[in-house]
Amino acid sequence: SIQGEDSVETRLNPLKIQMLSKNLHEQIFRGVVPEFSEEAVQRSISHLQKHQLWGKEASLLPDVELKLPQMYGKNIDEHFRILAEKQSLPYLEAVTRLLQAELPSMPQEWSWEVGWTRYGPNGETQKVDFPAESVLVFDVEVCMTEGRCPTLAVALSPTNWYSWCSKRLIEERYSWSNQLSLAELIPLETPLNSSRPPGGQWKERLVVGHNVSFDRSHIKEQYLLKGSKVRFLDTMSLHMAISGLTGFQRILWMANKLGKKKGVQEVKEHIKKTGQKRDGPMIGSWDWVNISSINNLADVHDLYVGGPPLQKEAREIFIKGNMTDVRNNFQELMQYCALDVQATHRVFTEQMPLFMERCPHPVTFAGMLEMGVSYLPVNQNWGRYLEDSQDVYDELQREMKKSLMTLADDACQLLQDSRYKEDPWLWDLEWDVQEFKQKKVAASKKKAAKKTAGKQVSSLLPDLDDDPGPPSEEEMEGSCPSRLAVEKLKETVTRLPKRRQHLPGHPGWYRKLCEKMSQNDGWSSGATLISLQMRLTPKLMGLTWDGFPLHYTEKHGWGYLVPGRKDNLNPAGENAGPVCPHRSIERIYKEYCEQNSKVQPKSLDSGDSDDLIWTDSSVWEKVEEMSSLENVLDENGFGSVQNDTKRKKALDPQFFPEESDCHYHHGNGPYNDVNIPGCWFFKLPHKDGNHNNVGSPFSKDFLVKMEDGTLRAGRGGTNAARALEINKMMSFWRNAHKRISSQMVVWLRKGELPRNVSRHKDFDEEGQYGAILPQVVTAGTVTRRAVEPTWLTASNARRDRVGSELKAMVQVPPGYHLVGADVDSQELWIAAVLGEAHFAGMHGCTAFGWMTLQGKKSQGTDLHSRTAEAVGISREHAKVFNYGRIYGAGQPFAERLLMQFNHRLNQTEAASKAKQMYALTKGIRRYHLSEEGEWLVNELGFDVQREEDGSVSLQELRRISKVASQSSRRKKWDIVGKRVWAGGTESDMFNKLESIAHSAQPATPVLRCRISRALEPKAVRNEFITSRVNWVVQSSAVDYLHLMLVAMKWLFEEHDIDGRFCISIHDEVRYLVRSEDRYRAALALQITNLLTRSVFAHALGLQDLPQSVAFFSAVDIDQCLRKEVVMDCVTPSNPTGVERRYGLPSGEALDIYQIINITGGSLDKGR
Amino acid sequence: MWTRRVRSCFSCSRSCSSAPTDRSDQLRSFLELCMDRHYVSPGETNSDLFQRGLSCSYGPLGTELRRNLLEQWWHSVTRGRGQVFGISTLSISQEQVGLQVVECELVKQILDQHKSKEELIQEIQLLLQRSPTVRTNLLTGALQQFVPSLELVNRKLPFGLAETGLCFQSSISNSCLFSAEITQTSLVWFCSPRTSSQWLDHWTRQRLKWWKKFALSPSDFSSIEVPKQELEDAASRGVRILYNFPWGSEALETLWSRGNAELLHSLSDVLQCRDGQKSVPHVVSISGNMDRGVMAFLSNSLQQLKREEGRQKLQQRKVLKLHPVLAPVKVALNIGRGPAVELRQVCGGLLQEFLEAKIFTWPGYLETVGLLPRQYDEMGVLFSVVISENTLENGLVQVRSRDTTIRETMHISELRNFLSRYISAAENI
Amino acid sequence: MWTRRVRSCFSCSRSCSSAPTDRSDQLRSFLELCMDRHYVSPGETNSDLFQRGLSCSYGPLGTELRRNLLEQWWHSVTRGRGQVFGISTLSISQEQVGLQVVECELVKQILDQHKSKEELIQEIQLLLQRSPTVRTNLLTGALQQFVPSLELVNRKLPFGLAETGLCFQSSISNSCLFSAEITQTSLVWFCSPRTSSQWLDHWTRQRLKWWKKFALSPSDFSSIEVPKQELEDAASRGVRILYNFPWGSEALETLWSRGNAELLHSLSDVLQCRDGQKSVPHVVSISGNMDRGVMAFLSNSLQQLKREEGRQKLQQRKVLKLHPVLAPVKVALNIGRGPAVELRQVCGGLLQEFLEAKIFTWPGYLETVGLLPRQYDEMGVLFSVVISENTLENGLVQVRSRDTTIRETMHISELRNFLSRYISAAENI
Repeated sequence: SIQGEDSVETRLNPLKIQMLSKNLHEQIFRGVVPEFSEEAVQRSISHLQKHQLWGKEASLLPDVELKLPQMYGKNIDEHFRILAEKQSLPYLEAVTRLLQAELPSMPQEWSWEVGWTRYGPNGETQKVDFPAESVLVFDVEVCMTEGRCPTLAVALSPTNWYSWCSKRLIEERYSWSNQLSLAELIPLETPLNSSRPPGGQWKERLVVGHNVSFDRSHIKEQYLLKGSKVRFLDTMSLHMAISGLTGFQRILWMANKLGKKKGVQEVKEHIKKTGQKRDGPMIGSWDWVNISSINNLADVHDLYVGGPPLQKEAREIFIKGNMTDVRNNFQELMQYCALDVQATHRVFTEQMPLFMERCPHPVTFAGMLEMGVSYLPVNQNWGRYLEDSQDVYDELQREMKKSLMTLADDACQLLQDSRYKEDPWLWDLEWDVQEFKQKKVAASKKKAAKKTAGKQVSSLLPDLDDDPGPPSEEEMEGSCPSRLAVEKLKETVTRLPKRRQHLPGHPGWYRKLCEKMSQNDGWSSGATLISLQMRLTPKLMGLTWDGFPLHYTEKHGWGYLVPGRKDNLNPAGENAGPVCPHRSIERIYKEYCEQNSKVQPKSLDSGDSDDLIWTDSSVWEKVEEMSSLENVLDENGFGSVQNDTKRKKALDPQFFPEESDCHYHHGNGPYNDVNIPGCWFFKLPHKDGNHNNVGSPFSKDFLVKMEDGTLRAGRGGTNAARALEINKMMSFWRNAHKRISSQMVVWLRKGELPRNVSRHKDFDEEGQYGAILPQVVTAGTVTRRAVEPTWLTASNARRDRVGSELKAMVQVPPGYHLVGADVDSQELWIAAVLGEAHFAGMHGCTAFGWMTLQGKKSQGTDLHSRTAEAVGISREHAKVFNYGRIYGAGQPFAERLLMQFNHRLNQTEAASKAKQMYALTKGIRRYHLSEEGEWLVNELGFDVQREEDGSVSLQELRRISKVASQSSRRKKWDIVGKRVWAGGTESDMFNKLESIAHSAQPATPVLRCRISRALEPKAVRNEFITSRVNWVVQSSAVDYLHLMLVAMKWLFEEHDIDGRFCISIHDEVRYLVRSEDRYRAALALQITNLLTRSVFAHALGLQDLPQSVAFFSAVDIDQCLRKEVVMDCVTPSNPTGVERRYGLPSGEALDIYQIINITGGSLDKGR
Repeated sequence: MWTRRVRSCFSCSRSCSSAPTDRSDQLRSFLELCMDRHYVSPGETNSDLFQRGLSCSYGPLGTELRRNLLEQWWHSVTRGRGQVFGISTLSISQEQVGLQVVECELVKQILDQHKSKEELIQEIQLLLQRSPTVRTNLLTGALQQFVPSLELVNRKLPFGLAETGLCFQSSISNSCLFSAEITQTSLVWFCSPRTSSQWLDHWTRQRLKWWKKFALSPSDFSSIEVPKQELEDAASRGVRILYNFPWGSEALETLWSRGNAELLHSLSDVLQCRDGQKSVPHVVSISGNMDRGVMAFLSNSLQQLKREEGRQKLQQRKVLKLHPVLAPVKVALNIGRGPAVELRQVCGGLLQEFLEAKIFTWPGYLETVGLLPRQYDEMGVLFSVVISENTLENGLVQVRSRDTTIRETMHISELRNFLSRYISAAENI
Repeated sequence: MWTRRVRSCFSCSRSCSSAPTDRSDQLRSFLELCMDRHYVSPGETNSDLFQRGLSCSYGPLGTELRRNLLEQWWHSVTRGRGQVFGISTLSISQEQVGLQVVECELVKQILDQHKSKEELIQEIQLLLQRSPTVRTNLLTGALQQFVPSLELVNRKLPFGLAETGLCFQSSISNSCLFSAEITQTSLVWFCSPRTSSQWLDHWTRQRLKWWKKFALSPSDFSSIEVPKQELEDAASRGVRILYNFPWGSEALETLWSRGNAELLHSLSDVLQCRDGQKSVPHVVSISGNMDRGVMAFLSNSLQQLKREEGRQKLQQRKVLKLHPVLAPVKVALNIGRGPAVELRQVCGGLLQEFLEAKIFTWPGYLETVGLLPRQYDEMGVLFSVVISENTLENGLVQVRSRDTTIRETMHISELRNFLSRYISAAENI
């Protein structure tokens, strides 16, 4: 099935890029042969030549010959439409039923009974196993303080109301197990004590709810490994798709809603946080505020339905109250829950038509349904993981505390002879000690101390006469006089004050670190209250920044002292307070210099520190934060460009007048309002810009600086260094343990597992098998990306992070495998193919596209290597820049990032590097003249220098503008029309993205999903451009995912592959598949990718697909969730790796050729 | 005006950059400290034994430190879980391998009997056959206790047998037999084959945690998997708990997952007629060298703080910052200014009080054993109390802390309670 | 109505009127009890060792009892006075007398070498010369520590060195070497010649008092002067502390006033050129056999109460009324009626609490080790606690006392405090 290089199958496009093999192309594109104009080919070649990419060798891939399953429709788009319609038909019917129903009236009185109760039209009640209708609006309430067991629920079908009460609500018992069983969850399809539906048939049913994934996690059948065909529609996700807000918009929206006063403050805070100056973004258009809302049900209801606002006060009882409170307010709370259900129904009724109109492609609907049923299998190792991680974490915490306590103890020694006065860090702590207080008594007469006899004559042997012999019997029996003496002295305790002084002999700062000794058992000795976050900790550690001791000021936060300042060496200050020992500081720095001259300075760009490998979402967060500033700069055109630099100069401390500057050290400062004799004060650099204060030198952003030795502990030896290391190790678990340990795990009994599991040879009677249902909001952001706080943001296992093996704890039950893959550089390819369609309609016609398709890391022709080389940074860093740019980040972002990666870079250097990078990639802005402009030029007879496409440069524009304003009384001419990018590798891509973003109705190019109403130009005019540009790529990536889900479901059903959707994390999908079907599932996944990419190509009119992106580079077949099938996920809490500890061998990572080899290229069972 | 420029620079003795000679200097100074401060008895052979992680003759402080360490080990192992039972087996047995104990006189008798060579050989062989052997490990004894212990736990797994005691080693150097003894700890854990690897991990973590608990810088203790090629016969996996001495890492405790071969062997008589093979549990053995443990904690807790005084005088403060629970001497009683007889009487009373509360007290007030603060620091004494004139007047004493060097005033009636709580609080951190 | 005539007859197993067969019955039943209740490991050789006052293989309870006994000895000797220092010496030394440790392989090598008889004899003698010896007492080691200890006390007398450890014995029976080990305690007291006899009396009194402190019937412990003809070489006086076993009296501890001859000998290198003889202190040595001590307390505390049930059935209640401080298990936790899972959870919590307070607790609530009250009595468990349904409701537990057999109701929150105080109160009586 694999053909040689010069087979008839091999196809190259005019740019010598290998396309799909002939057989595949015919099957997918149905004989449509792409045609290219000579002009387009020439344009492409010269563009590639300009960027030194033309003529680079590219090796050919073996061709793939594969018989694809029978496809439907005239073309591949129709094929997908038909699949999706078929898959969602029963659910759409259910939707229709719900929309058309005349709802029954809400019961007045709710039934106090365990399980489901159905309410008839006349208020009669009937106990039922579960609601039988095929569509329900559903809401679950949980009494949060009593565990995660559902407390009560209300459901509404087109014909009836239902209520559900848990056993724990109705029956009072002293204690309940903290482990949930299936029987305690809400049944929707099966009777009590059964895990099979009546009649053995699972039915297609639809459940609608607001944030329905939360409700889903309390439904019994959802935890079963297979069976349920219930699907969920989330009114919150529908809202996001129709009218969602970006993060920044949400803040503005809240501000607007909360009213001027409070709102303004919030905006200010936000602006402060994002590092903008007071004249930050002027939000010009507020229209969008009225056609959107934040996500909670009350506000969504208000937006779509209107009328009186929803009452949410009762909710507090579920959050703060206990079960007794719930019991006491039962009717009221049922009513509350029912009203939510009613509101959800109304919202849904309004949303559905809007959604169908705005996301018309059936694949979107079908994909969202599939996304809503994620399922993570776990076993007894989950508990072990939680225990081990917490255990190791506690251990490290103790160790860190111990190191810090030792540092504090050691520092106490400086009290002797007031040596602290000469300490470069500790001189300004409180060193006062208290006098021991006692009630006054008349002094007793002093007795003359008898001098003891002179020293014994030293001899080897003892003096025998010293031995007084044993005590007499009386001495032994009678009460000892010395005991009496002590008892007598103890009586003087009455002279002590009632309240004892707290460590009066210790320095003030130390006193504050110690617990007061009290009668209770919890007391512990020493400086136990110390923590890393305290201000004195960096000082106790003797931290230095490039050799300068750290110093804290209220006004500027953390910085460091640079010795050598002469203008404030004022001897008068002796009494005023602690005096800075600037000579000690000098000595410290001198030593540092001596040491460093011996050692070669380390490379400034410390490279692959993986703290810089950000997740997509974190890069985007950053971009979004910064873009609110850039919007204004970039999009307000040439006018503000000059202003901007001026403003920057004025505000940035870098541009402080030179005279107070320190001659030998350059950094963020000096801040001469910090008046420390003999020293300049410089601030530590901040990731969001240098005007921000650093609150703690131990924050995540400084980890890199510790690793490269910029920030280091000056003393305390191993203690301080170890504390820093531990801090790093604990970071993951500290942030995540609450979320992770509160994951709701439901364990299944043997009878509740499929027989192929319980009868599998590896089934362990003493083991535990269960599942976690991650609460995925299927469209949680404005780009319709899914959102979930634990699993979708989980990082990969890292050797030095406790608990970071989280993902690998998702482990298959016996007889199953996880089959999945990452879409290779998904976003880059989407962006590239958009640009290619725009430029010459050919794969690989833009430099950016060519690098994405053909670039080789080994030849340095891939995107990241190119950027790295051009700017002189590491490839890892370049990656961040590249993604950032594609997410819409502008030059200032790059500048800041550059300085963050290398703090020794000054602003001018960073700016020039960023500029260079952007000119190379994004290109230069050029302008098309508006009609008015053209008229003006014509009128003035102005000779304009234009490019081929008629665009003019910024300088030219300024010239025209200048001339225009001189020769006319009118102050402002609107001479600029379209703005374009030119000259860079990515210019055409950005032009395409911007043209979509600026169009009247921006929609994704493939599935034609429209952007949220709150971002349409109609509502926001020219604002939030970064978000809109970003949306084009991100939202298309969501289309990609939906297409994959639909294709996979089709192939699984068509070819009887026993498996289910498990989870999708960004560009990664995972399926839980019966082991015997795993290779067929892998083939299905490969075919899915082929078809999905083909849909993209088809939709963009390319009618062809490059071979290099047609298939996943590898499909992972594994027994747990992890980045690479060979990763052992060694962490401090899993020191021996998953193979040894949990018995998980490496999985297989198979490319298309291997899979075809194994399956013979056939999806059919029992080949 | 009183001026003195002082610069202090905290630097740990374990800094990695030190040259080899530095290291041997360090070692020598460390050993000297141990001998001077009564941890180890003086003598080159003795300190040589100590340094090699073998039992040596300990001074009063070393004896107490080892006692405390063994006590903590015992407590943590037997009291940590319900299913560990302490046992005590014999150190001599009748097996004819390894080190045999021979009555010197008997051999001499044989040699003196003027018999033929053959007779001689025969008699000596007979003697050897009848002579008992000293144990080299605690495992064998524990395996023999497996059957009687089964009744104790009603035949349910898992359970463990703990023991501490002397074991003997021999090594031949220069054709001279070099025999040595080691204070060993042993936990032999019986579990199902399925869980034995998990138990190995569990115990590794528990043991490492225990070592770290008492350490000044816990990161010097680590665990490492025994490489495949170094595995002992029966063992399928092994883990060593190491201490990173200034002169290199050495194993303090070794954990083996031993399978059930040895247990099967020791059960051979019992099992003969049963199909027992399958149900014989797997054995995880954990054996520690507490003599080396003593050395590790001494080495770990030695802090050398350099400080430069004004006139280029380099002073070094050595402190043995032993964990309060391990520190042999918790408090020293000293007298300051004042009427010696009366002060000594008060001290005697306090001493009695402390000893009854099981607080090991150094009677520094006896002129025979009184020491300087520096010396107490080197001994690792937690607090030194000074009873003076002032005490006689108003019951106030000066209490100097080893760790902070700060002198705090306290009332005599509150001393014992403070010390007890200080020590028990330290135990719980 | 429930009627039962119970007659209890307190009769000590050591009633003097019993016939010899009675005695051996008694002895057998005593040994069986020790083995059944996990004091001594089963096996005839083992119980034989035990009976002869030698170290044997102990079960968990015996191990704990001996630990407690040694701990008490150590505390009373080292903490009673300021001037006793604990030491720890080696159990093997290079002296060529008594029991030698020989590497089996080396002897075999020599025998295999086909040399002449003379060579053979020579080589074996050489081997013996180079082989180390195991100690038979702790005295020798202590004498060697005399000089280093002098510095500790600033050369002031009197002072003492205390040590516990294994010593080895050999006896030849049927021309077969029989080796045995003994857990010894040793206090070596250095004093002036003038006071040595006084010190001997003093220590005799102290030691006897100590033994009696923990006895159920103290009169079985006594001291006796060693007859002149039995005095060891150097000793001028000796005293034995005896326990009156049912089968006769045996010595638990022996005190010797040894003069200074041995010390002089061990100081010979140091003293050579000085006129030291006169100022060498006298030595009082006190050495005890704690294996026999264990047996003495077990025997002493066994109470056999006969009771006649209605129909002439003769039942015997055996109680091991060990002193609360010595009793290995202080409390047993059991479950009564009620939901087992929850009750077990409560027990687990209590167990943790007790263990942390260092109260040895028997986890009887685990079905694996649950026992009857009778069995707990035979084990000498002070209290057995029953957690039941009732506890879940209102926190009340049933506490049965070994000594009174009465069940008292107590609140769960007060248990630990009650136990701790009960034990420490017993310590101070």
